[in-house]
Amino acid sequence: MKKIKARALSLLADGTVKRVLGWERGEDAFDCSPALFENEAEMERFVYGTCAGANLSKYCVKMGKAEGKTLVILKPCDTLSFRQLLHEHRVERDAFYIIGAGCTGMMDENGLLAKCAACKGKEFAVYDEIIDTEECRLPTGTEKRMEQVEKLENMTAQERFAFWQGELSRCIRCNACRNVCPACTCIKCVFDNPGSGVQSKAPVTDFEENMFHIIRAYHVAGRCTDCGECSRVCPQGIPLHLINRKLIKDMNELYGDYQAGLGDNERTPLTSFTKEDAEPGIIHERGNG
Amino acid sequence: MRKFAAEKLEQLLSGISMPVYAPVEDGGTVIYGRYEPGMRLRLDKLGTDRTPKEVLFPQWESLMHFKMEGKKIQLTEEERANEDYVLFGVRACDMQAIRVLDRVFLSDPVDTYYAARREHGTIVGLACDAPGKNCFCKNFGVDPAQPDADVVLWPAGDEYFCEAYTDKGHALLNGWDTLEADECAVTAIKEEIGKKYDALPFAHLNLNGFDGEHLMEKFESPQWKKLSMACLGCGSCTFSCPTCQCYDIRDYDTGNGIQRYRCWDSCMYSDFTLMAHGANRPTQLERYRQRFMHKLVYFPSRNEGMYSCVGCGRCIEKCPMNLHIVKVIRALGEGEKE
Amino acid sequence: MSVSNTGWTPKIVAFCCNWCSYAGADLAGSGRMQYPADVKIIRVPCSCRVNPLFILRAFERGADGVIICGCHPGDCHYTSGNYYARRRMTMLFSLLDYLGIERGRTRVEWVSAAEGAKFAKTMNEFVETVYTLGENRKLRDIRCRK
Amino acid sequence: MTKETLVPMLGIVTEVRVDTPDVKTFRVNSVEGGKCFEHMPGQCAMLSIPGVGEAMFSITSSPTNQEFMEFSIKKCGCLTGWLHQMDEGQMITVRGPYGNAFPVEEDLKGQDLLFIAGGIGLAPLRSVINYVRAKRENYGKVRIVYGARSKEDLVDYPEIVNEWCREAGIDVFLTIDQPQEGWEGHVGFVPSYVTELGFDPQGRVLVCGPPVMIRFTTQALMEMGFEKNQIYTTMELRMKCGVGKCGRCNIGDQYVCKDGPVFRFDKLGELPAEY
Repeated sequence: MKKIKARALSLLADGTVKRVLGWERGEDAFDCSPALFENEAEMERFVYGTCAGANLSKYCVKMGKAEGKTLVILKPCDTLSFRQLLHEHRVERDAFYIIGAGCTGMMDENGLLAKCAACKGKEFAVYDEIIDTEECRLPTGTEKRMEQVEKLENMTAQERFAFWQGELSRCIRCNACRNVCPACTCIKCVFDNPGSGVQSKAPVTDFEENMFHIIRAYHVAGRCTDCGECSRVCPQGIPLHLINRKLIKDMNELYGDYQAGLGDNERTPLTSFTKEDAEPGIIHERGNG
Repeated sequence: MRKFAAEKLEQLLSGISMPVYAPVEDGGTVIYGRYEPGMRLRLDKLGTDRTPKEVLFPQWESLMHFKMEGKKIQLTEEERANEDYVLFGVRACDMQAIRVLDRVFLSDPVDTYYAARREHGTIVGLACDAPGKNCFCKNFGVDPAQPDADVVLWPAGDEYFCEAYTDKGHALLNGWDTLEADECAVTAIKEEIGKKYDALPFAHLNLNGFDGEHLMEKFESPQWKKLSMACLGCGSCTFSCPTCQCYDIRDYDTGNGIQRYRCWDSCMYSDFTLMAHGANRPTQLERYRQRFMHKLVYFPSRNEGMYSCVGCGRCIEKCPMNLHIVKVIRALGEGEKE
Repeated sequence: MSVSNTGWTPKIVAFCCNWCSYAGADLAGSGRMQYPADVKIIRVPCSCRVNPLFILRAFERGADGVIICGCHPGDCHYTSGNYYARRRMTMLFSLLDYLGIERGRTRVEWVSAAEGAKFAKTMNEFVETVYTLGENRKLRDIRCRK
Repeated sequence: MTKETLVPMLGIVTEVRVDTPDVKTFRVNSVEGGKCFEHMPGQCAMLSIPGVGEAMFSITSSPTNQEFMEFSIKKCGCLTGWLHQMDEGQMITVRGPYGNAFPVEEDLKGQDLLFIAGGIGLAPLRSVINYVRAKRENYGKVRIVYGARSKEDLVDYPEIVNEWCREAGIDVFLTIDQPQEGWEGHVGFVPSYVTELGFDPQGRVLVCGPPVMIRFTTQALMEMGFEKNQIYTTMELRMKCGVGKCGRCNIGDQYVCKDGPVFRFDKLGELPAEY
């Protein structure tokens, strides 16, 4: 994607932007890290390609406080996160120049990323300009987004419990899922707050992992755009996005279709209501008990 | 030097009367877990998802219990480990990591919780017949072909060569049904490993200047800002690292007493040094710098040049944003070694 | 009731909103209506004050069932608190169910200040349900066991 | 010395003295009576209330005191808040002594000593001052500059006025930040008072107080001609283990709990300024 680099260089040169938030080339084809470029010399290491799996929206929260405009490269799914942050007033639109970068599905050493296998589409939710190709507009992946959630729903409660115990017991409480999440923008997380009574740094018992992951997913319910970063970064390979997707699926079914980061309404399903909402008892009537 | 047929390995492990901790699969990841006959051993896995450090220094352990009654306190210590066990299949890098932990926990005053576990374990090392692209152990004086363990195994096709180096090792090996073997075969294996290692991308990093004498120079390097920019401040590098040993001590009110426990902590966390008057490493830059400075400069400065990085490559694999120690060494160091 | 040969009785935490359900519980009490002593009531200003962490904490510390009682939809003292609570609790309980936690351990019920009898009946039912489910093992911190 | 690194011994608070509105001094004995352990001036101990927390405090009493140990503690957080609510007879856990000490038997011996303290910073120095008073023949002139926000905030005021001020060979200079009714002494910050007083750049200086005070005081001392190797200070960072293992108080290649908390200024200059 030479076009993106060239455009970034020219925006940097004419002073439209002060810095570029993009990716930096690393040791090999799959090794690239988010980085900040402030001049042409630094831009020499700029790279955009199939290794750019990381969602840069989270960095925008911090970067928005810097002086002058920041150019940020966002993939279609990343723009949803960015727009959701706009809804939440965590970033200022004026502080950023957004290049919507076309995406053909991101890879790591093991092939297409899981989040790209269930691609949500190639529309940009927010941008100043788009740089892409025809090929980038085709959806990637073949997996239906809710396929695995449905599979779990069809299990018995005991099977589900066994499945999640198996997955969550591997958690090492490194907090990568929380720290990478563009929706997790609390200044002080309840799990870091000694006064909360639930602060903990280690998976002492099974319960603590449960509690952490339930609250983590629940706290972003309605704001989670399903960007899939939580599962991508997990060093233990726990499919955390399946918890978030369950919440999304429930919200869609009970309160109408909703995609965080789309639309102009700042109200999420959990910060709004109708008088005719289903009673909580409805969960007793659905699926397997 | 002794040897035995590779197919007999599981039988040998099952025959050990003590608990055996070995690299086994746990839902897609490989951990050093309690081995039971029939489990699939993953001796092929380099940089296991969880490290053997956990056997000696678990992520969580109870230290003591308190009963509070009015103004009185009653203290009960947690019992120290007292069961012999075997830690099997430890790579040279992880073995060196255990030496690093020894430096910390066994130096005066001795940490008796760690010491008890260390004392009761017999460690069986495993030579790396196929070091991978993330390996860079030799930079830190680790020989992938010669783990510094009680017993060492060298895989060679359909057999394993083995040798015991300590009393504990001999005691273990004597119980095994092995055959006399020729030293030369192992020498050839070691040479082969050395050649494979030399062809790796990070095989020869330049560590000049990573020592106490250049402490301030490295500390003040302008590179840290760029290096740390993308750091999320998570603990995946710390918790995947075989040498990271920082811990926290906390109290938990169980409703019928107070349990004081210790758990791993990470210098990458914002509350690591937080005190009533603030934190002395307020931003991620300082915290990021602390972790790498500790491994590459502070620790060797205190420990006769022994680095607390062992080149296992786990942080290269685990960092969500691909920030890792090789990048730090290259950015701060003096280029490639000739 | 609910005392078996083992002597085990379920521990129930009931979050009751100050304006309706707590008064309902009061009415049940002053009307001498029987409901098990295993129900521990925690008064909250509104059913939407119940943070999901409260519920998880209750389970952590050994509760076997958690019930949230609030004003009937439309009757909230703060006009709309219980509408929010309704959505939140639906989502949370559905998530707990998804993680394999027994559905019967959680419940939401609308109880007005005049419904002392309903309060007693609800609690009796709920204790019964939890009793049949047995001890909460899936959501408990083992350190809190005696 | 407690043999086990992390297991504390039990102590009993035998006296609680209110020093200032936010500082109390606790007298601690072991359960059997007497002191929990011996220490040197400047060393610290980990005190804890199970369930609340554990933290490092400097031992305020002098090792020459054979009966008890004292800790002057300012209320500023969770644990200290709890400690301040304690009554006499309360058991707490104690482990230590930790860290190095002021070199009272080496470098300080035979020297004129200048103590400069601000606020609760007197706590670690009080141990040294009383040690020096007990072994008066080993040391030269003793001068003490001590400042606090107000008269009420001067820790150990009765001891200072009734004992230190009256002792021959000890000069005490007190100052408070703001003018106050009933205060006839000096008013002003410690560093400027030090400049005002003007000292011969000889002997040894021991400084402890808030970080800002330490910074400006050392500047003032340097301007007077003192060398960095004449000045000592004692530091405080977050600590958990107290034995140089948990990694928290690591600055450069030093652990404040084990290699510190007392540092000579020339040594401190070689370390990254992360304190």
